[in-house]
Parts: sequence; C-alpha cells; structure tokens
Amino acid sequence: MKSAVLVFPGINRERDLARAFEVVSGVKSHMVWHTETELPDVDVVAIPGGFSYGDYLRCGAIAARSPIVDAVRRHAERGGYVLGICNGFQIVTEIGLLPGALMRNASLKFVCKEVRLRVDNATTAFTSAYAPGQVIRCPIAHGEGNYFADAETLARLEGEGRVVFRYCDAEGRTTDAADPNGSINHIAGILNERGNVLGMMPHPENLIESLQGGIDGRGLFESLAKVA
Amino acid sequence: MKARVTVTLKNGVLDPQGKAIQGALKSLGFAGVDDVRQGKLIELDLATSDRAAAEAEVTAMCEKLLANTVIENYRIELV
Amino acid sequence: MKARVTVTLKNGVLDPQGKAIQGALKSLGFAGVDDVRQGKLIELDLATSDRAAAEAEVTAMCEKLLANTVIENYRIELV
Amino acid sequence: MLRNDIPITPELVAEHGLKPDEYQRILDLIGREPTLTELGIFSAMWNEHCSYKSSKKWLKTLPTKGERVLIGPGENAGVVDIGDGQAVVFKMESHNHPSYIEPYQGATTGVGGILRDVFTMGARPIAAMNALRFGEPTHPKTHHIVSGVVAGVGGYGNSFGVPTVGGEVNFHRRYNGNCLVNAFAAGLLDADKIFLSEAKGVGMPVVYLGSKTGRDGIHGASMASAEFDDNSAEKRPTVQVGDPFAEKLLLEASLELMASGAVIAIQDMGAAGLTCSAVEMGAKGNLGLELNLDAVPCREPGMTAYEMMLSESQERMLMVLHPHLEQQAEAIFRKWGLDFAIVGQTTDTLRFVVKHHGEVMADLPIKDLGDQAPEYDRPWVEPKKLPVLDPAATRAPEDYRQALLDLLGSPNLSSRRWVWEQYDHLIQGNTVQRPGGDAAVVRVERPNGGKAKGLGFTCDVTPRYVEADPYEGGKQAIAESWRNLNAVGSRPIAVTDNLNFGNPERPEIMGQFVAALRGLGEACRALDMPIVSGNVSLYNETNGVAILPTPAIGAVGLMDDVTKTVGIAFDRDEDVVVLIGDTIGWMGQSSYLYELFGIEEGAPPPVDLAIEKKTGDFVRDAVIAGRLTAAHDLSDGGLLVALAEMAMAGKTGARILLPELDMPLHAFLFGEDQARYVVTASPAEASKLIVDAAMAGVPATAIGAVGGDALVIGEHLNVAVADLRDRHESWFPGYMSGV
Ligand SMILES: Nc1ncnc2c1ncn2[C@@H]1O[C@H](COP(=O)(O)OP(=O)(O)O)[C@@H](O)[C@H]1O
Ligand SMILES: [Mg+2]
Repeated sequence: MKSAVLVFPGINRERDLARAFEVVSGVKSHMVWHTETELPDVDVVAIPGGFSYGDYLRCGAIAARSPIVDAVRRHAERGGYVLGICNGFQIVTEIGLLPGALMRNASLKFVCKEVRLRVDNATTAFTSAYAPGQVIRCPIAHGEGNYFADAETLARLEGEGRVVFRYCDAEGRTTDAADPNGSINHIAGILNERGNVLGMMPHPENLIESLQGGIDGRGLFESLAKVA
Repeated sequence: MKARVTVTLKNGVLDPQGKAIQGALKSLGFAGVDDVRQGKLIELDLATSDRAAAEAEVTAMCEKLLANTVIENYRIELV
Repeated sequence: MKARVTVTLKNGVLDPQGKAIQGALKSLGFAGVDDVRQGKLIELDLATSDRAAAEAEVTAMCEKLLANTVIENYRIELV
Repeated sequence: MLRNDIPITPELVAEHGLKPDEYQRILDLIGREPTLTELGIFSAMWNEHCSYKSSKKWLKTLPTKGERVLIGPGENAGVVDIGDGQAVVFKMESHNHPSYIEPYQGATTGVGGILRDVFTMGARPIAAMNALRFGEPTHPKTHHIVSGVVAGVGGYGNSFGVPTVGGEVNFHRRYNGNCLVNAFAAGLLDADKIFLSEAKGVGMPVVYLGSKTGRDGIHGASMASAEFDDNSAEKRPTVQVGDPFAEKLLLEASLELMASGAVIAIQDMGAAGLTCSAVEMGAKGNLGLELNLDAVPCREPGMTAYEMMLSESQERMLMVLHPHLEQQAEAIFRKWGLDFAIVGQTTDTLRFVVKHHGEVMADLPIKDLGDQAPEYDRPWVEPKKLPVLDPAATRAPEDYRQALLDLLGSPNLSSRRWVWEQYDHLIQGNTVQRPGGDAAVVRVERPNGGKAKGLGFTCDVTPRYVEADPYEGGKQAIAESWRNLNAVGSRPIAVTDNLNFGNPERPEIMGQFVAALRGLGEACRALDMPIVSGNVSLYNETNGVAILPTPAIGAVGLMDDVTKTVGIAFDRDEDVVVLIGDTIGWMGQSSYLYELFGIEEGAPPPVDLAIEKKTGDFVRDAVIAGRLTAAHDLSDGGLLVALAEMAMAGKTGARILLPELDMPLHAFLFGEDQARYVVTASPAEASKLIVDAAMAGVPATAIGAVGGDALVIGEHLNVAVADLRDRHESWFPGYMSGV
C-alpha cells in the first residue's frame, strides 16, 4: 500500500499516522508538504490530526485552502482513497469532499480518552477487516468533533449506509453517555458517496500495538492494505 | 477603510457554545435569557477606500474563507 | 428584546487568530489587507423589554462571564 | 512615551523593584546614572526570577552531578544520558503569578515557556506534566482559576502536540491568594547534538526568530517576583497571550535549522525576553553583543527600546548563526512562516550595546549584568519541630466504609480524570502507562532498532508535610518520586525541582527554604537522583499569607525494556496482595486527619533513606523480572486508599485479612508510613517474593487476595468497587459543573 501523509503547518499527528501505515503495510509513507501541487503516485492520501493553522478561524478551514488540496480533489475524483482523521476529517469536510461540519464538543472541552466505536458498515474499503457491528476500542483527542449535518444530508448518509463508525458503549449501544462530543446520531466517521473518502474523529493510528494498550485500530489500515 | 464581518450560525444549526453560555448565565442567577447564540466578529483593515471594491472583495473573502456557508451566514459592514 | 454583545481583544493584546486569518487571506491572493482582528459576537434574547434594565443586566453578564476583562473589551447594542 | 534620558528618581528605581542599595551597586558598576533602558535591563537581570539572588547560595548545595548527567543546572534544561547515544532533556518551571491574574493565558504561556526551554537544546518534546495547587474549593476564585488553568495547559500542549502524561492537583486554603502552576517538559535528543546558549566567534550574526515583539508582559519578570496586594489587578494589561501554533512552527523550524548545521548558539526568549537571552549568550561566550533594535520585528508601531528590551512576547528565539549559512537559515524560517531578522552581532568588547534609531540606548558591561547581580545570604531561622502524634490518641472513624468513601471523594484524593482527560496524553503513540497510575511511562525507540526503552515520569511533593517539617518534607518529596518511578519498573535517574515559597525576606520562610533544600539534597544523594535543572519561585504571598512551602519535584526514570512495566490495577483473581515495607501507623499530617477532620497536626512521617533505597530497589527489580502483576506505592491516605485505587483501576475487588496489629486499626489502614508499596503476584510467585524480601531485609507480608467485586477488609469494611469508583470519580466533575 502506497500512502501519502499530508503535512500542514500545525498538524501534529503526522508521525503517528505514518507509523501506522508502516507498521501495518511495511511501506513508508510519503510526507507531503502543503505547498506542493502534485501528489506522489499513491493509493491512499491521509490527512492527519492536529491543529492546522492553530485551528484558528474554524478547524481545518485554512488548511482546506492550501495548494495541495486541488491534487487531493483530483486524487479522489480518480477513485483514489482519502482518509481524514480528526483535524483531517475537519479539513476534508471544509474541502467539501464530505458533507456536514464539525462543531465544538457539546461539553465545550477538549477530550482525550478511549471510547468504543461500532462498525456500522464493514463493507467499505476502510473497514472490511472488521466484522459488521463489531465494537472496537479507539482513542479520541479533540475539542471540535461534534458532527453536524442538516436533516436531508443526514437522511442520505443513514440511508446509504455511509455512517461507518458510531460512538457506543461496551455492548454496542449508542447512548448519549457513550457519545463524547454530542455528535448527531452519535456519528464518529462517515464515507462519501463513492466510498473512497472516509472522515473520522477517533484515532485508530494510536491503537495499533499492544504496548499502546490494544490493537483495535489496526483493522482500518489492514482493510486499506487489502484493497491498495 | 475598515470592514466588520459578523459570522453567525444558520438557523437550525446546533450551537453548543451558545447553549453553554445560556446555562452558565442561568446558574449565575441571570434569569430571563431565552436564547443565546454565539458568532464570530472579524475586523479587517483594508488598504482601499473604494466602497464598492471593498464590498466585493470582502464578500469574496467570506465566500472563500471567512464563513463556512454550509452552516454559517455572514454579514458585512463597511465603516 | 435582543442584545448583541461584541467582545474584542484590547489594543496591544496578541491576536493569534487574527494573524492566522490575515496570513490565509494573503495566500488566497487577497492583497491590501493591512490588519485582521478576531472577536466574538454573542446574541442574547432577553425576556424583558425595559431598555435600562436590559442594559444593566447585560453589562453585569459581560463583567461576570461574557468577556474576560483582563484582556478583552466589550460593547453592548440593544435591538 | 518615556524618553531614554529622563532622570532616574528613587521612585523610578523602586518601581523597577530595585532596592536603594542595589541601585547604588549599579551606579558603582557603571560609574554614571543609567539611562531608562539600562535601568530596565538591570531590573530584569537582577530581579529574583532571573538572578536567583536569595536562593543561589543554597542551590549550590544541591547534588547536580552523576554518571549520567551530561548537562546540569545553568542551561535551559538538564540533559541526562539514557544510553544508545540518546539523552533526555527536562525541566520544570513555574508560572504562578501570571496564572492567578489570567488563569488561561498564564497557564498557556507557562507550558509554552517550558517546551521552548526543552527544544532550544535541540530536543523534540516527548512528554509534559503539570503540578497545580489551588486554594480551597469553596474560595470564590478557585473554580475560575482551576477551569482556566486546566483549559490553558491543555489548550497549549494539545495544539503543540506533546502528550501531557502526568501531574498533581492539590487544594489548600494557603493557596487562596496564590495558585501554583508548575509545568514540566521532557524531550529527546542525540547526546552528541546538544545545543547551548554560549555564543562563539566575533562578528557573528545574532538572529531573531519566531513571533513579533509586542508590549506583552513588560515587567512580567518583575511581576513574577513581587508580592501581591489588593491592587495587583491593576497590573493586568501586561498579560501575555500564548500562541501554540506559532510555537509548533518554531519547534519544527528550530530543529530543522539545528540539523542544517547553521546554529552556533541558541537561546529562547523567556522571562525578560531579549535582554536575558542576549546577555546570557554574550556573557557565557565571553563576548560582547550589539543589538540594533531597528531590525526587531514589532507587532505594534512606536515601540521604544525600553519596551523591546523588556517585552515578554512569547514564541521567540535568539540565535547566533554561521554567517555563510544565514540564507539557508532564513529560507527554513520563511518556509515555516516565521519572522527572521538579523538584529545584531557578537563583538570582542564585552559590552552589551543596544542601539535604536542610530542612538545608543544602553551600553553596559555584559558580564557584570549577570555576575555582579546581588546575592543575598538572607537571615533564616530553623523551623520548629512538631511533636509526634500518638496514633492511639487520634480519632478512629465511626464507620470505615464511610471514611474510605469520604476520603476517595475528597478534593485532594479524588480522581483527576476531569483534568487529564482534557490533555492529549496519547499523541505520539508512545504512552505506555497513561495518567491515573503512579508514574507515566513513555516508550523510547532505540536508534538502531531492538527492543524499545522506556522513560518514567512523575511529579511529587506533599506541601502539608513540608510545612510541618521542611527538612523531612523535602526528603519525602524526593522519596515519593523515587517510589512512583520504581513502582512502574523504571530506575530513577534524575530530577528537576520547582521551589515555590513565600517571601524570602522573612526569616521563617527562608528557614523553610533552607531546611527543605537540605532534605531534598540529602535524599537526592542517598537515592542517586541528581538535580539537573529547576526553577525558584519566591514571594508567593498575598497580604502576608504565604503558600505552603512547595518544592515540587519532577522525576525521570529509565527502563531498559519498556514492556516490563506494570500498572496499579488488580488484574487477576487469586493473585496475592503483598504489603511491602514497615507500618507503625504514622498519623501526623495524614490525609485521613486532614480530609476527614480538617486536622493538620503533628510531625509528618519521617523518611529513612536507606530503607527507601533498599525497598525501592527490591520492588523495581521484582517488576523488571516480571514477577509482579501490579505495583503501587503508598502515599496520601495510606494502605486503604492504595488498595482502593488498585481495586478501582482494575474494576476488581480484593479480600484483605488483617494481620495481628499492635496499633489502632485506623492507624494501620490510614497511616502514612513511608517506604511502602502494595504489589500483587501469583500465589506461587508471592511466596517466593516474600522469602526473597526477607533475605534482602525488606519487610513483606501477604495481606490478602485479589477477586470479587468488593474491597473487603476483614470484618471492618465491605464496599463494592463500583461504589468506590462512583465516589472517586464524581468530586471533580461535580465541583467543576457548578459555575
Ligand atoms: N494535573 C495533572 N495532569 C495530569 N495528570 C495528573 C494531574 N494530576 C494528577 N494526575 C495524574 O493522576 C494520578 C494520580 O495522581 P497522584 O495522586 O498525585 O499520584 P501519586 O500519589 O502516585 O503521586 C497520576 O497518574 C497523576 O499523574
Ligand atoms: Mg503513587
């Protein structure tokens, strides 16, 4: 699997993400600086977590206007995979590759902890290594992960099975208590129509080795490695 | 010439900050606050003094960057 | 009655947000933006329709919660 | 705007925090009246914060050397060898006064400052901690300060991208008027690539990097050394604002620049910004330095030399660069969108010359600015010893279950989850022991592969002990950090200290300082934990009420194989619970008396360093040998609280069988005797462990077995782990959800 990890000023989980790609696929990622206008020849373009441009103005807003973004758009149009995690998810929605927006957590606080996610669509290129409905552990670390979309968009996302991950409790129940940020329908990750762009707030890249406390995050990278 | 841009959430978009402020005001003993919405204020110092040009320019800035028109409205005042 | 509170940083206080927006506007090709400052806008729906009472009430809210008067100024408009 | 050549009146001198005799010293040194800018420079260099004038004499008594110590105190941070050509760089620093005035920004700039200290040496930050002390929860300011400080620590560290893996939070009325915000940061570098502040070579360009200079924090360094009174609010507009985004860029740009070979010397602009950094670079290198302020990137128009020299705008660096690599250096900074300006050069005159608009604003002997700073041997009195409490004379609880629940639900012993969940403690993917246990453990990959090492990090001090007996309390702070590191299986290798005290001009306070340092020094020597960096914060006093003496310790331990660490959680049914160390039931200054009855009486528990050493070595070896399934040191709240913490962490109970006691039960359960741990091991392993302990001269007793969903202590207590968790987890969120 050939991957590129985009680096914007203020991004800070680029090493974590590149490490996950390397641990799972054995291949080093290309690190691509935001001022580039072309991507290397890769299967997956990954946009990591962090605080691009300090997350000033709006999370991901300034990064989404960077020179590299046109190339990301073209990559997606060609059917290439795009993975946006945390700030990456925010950037991908600001680019418009995914619908909706990420707002301040309902608690108004940054939250870092391990949550549970239910894999609500295990047929995607990003999740095929998981079982349908499987409950996995996954760390989160964000202040603005409260997913919002208008009713119509939401109905489409739900109707087309594009809600891939949902916050849940250990038994897989989606409850307010198990939702760390107040996301609508407890959404943690969504897919675009074509199925090649995934955005998610949690950080599977921080749970891929037993030393980190578990390996539940591996499945996502293994899924990609199967198709790419 | 100065421009003041106010960016507010569209109706129907959840506003966690506004809600939190409302709750905090209530627990501080301020009764009678029916609703609170929080927005952004962006003040720009522009080199130009041509109103029409400034208006067009700032509108373009809002559309391209300052507001996320999926969830936000903006309003421009020139001063 | 509605109140609009704008909260802005005091003069001389560093405004990282404004700085970042200015930089972004520049790299998007908007020339001639000399300065950008970011502030907050808070819109309140008040139950009262007594102007004087509202004014006093909102001032107290600003002092106690809405503005950080160590580094911020606020302005109240009743509408 | 103040002119540079105004007459220097006694009032002006006093406003600059200089005493008349200190001003006379300035006149004697330079042989004329200083200009205003010069006065400002002296006030910055000679205030307590920068000159350590009250503490220097005593700091010199601390042990700072050791086999692993590459760089001790005196640089931006200490550097300790961890093998494989790698070194850990760390330091702790206070931002107390600014945090009281503006909690959010005070905390952010505190975190920013300590991170800068670490990466200025060439290290990439890998861990942060924060030791926080607040007033009583019921004090009207406390809630606001807690929420602002915690948000600020998180706001900066999270955005910068360093995992905040540990810390401490205390509440006590003696912090009502002065909170303490002590930030720790550690970074990793190659031991042969350490960068220092010493300038080398004449005519080398002095380069300014990072954010622009504004009027932030002018007099900030002086403020940090001034006692508060009710007018302090007026000092507010000098508040500095942190910009973690700029700091992250500064980190990446600085490391890239260092790797390029262009950097001769580097110094971050911290307290007293440009003044301190420039003087230090020149003086350390035995060189003069000339600054041209016209080139300094300013955020505001019309800034005077005085303001530029004293500004504490954040996220700035000063470097001396190789002249032929200047352009390359500039390109790196431009790439990261940061300001870059040549603002001066090194000279051979040993003068510190500041020019602005073609005029000389200051011309001072550079070495004297540091070397000739006043140094005081302040009068001090030996603290009085308190009587030892007879455990039998202390109150027993009416109901053990209730007493335990109340302790776990108290402000000081309740879970800090509300705090550390606001900190990204997982970023970088190396956090092996997360917050909530004894010490955090962070993985360190070896440069050439192979099994990964680990670093343990902990923050400790029990201020009530230090207040009651500064000497024993000082020892205890080191001993507790030693225990926390051992419990996770890391060998303690070095410490940093943050010495927070009241007004040193009062002999009782100075006496606390002297005695505490004697204790710290003695413990560090006995446990082979040299002090490699630190910070002193004095004058933490408001209206004559001083804080509890708080020598906060940040300690670092090393693991050869990070996979060998254990946590505190009861893990496996049938495991045997073993109490290690001697218990006599020390009740003086115990959390039990303080949290449940508000009693702060008696001498605190004494620390026998030889026993600490023997016990700690034994426990650590057992962890590393893989013999234990859990280990936890005993501290606040004694044995019962430790057992409860292990039960809560593992969501598993235990059944404890009381041994024969020659002390009251509550003294056994809640006493805070030192040098103790609770460990668990399989039954077979536990038997062997107890035998080995006996051979090593370490007391070890099997006291029960893991299992069930309740913590059961003989006939005296039976409480569901879920109830324990409920009380333990609810105080903090409950308190903070009020406004
Ligand atoms: N301010 C803080 N930031 C991060 N972690 C904290 C903070 N305060 C406490 N913790 C964590 O909570 C746990 C318990 O703290 P404490 O009771 O002080 O530990 P100990 O008694 O072992 O020194 C530790 O893991 C500690 O690192
Ligand atoms: Mg401990």
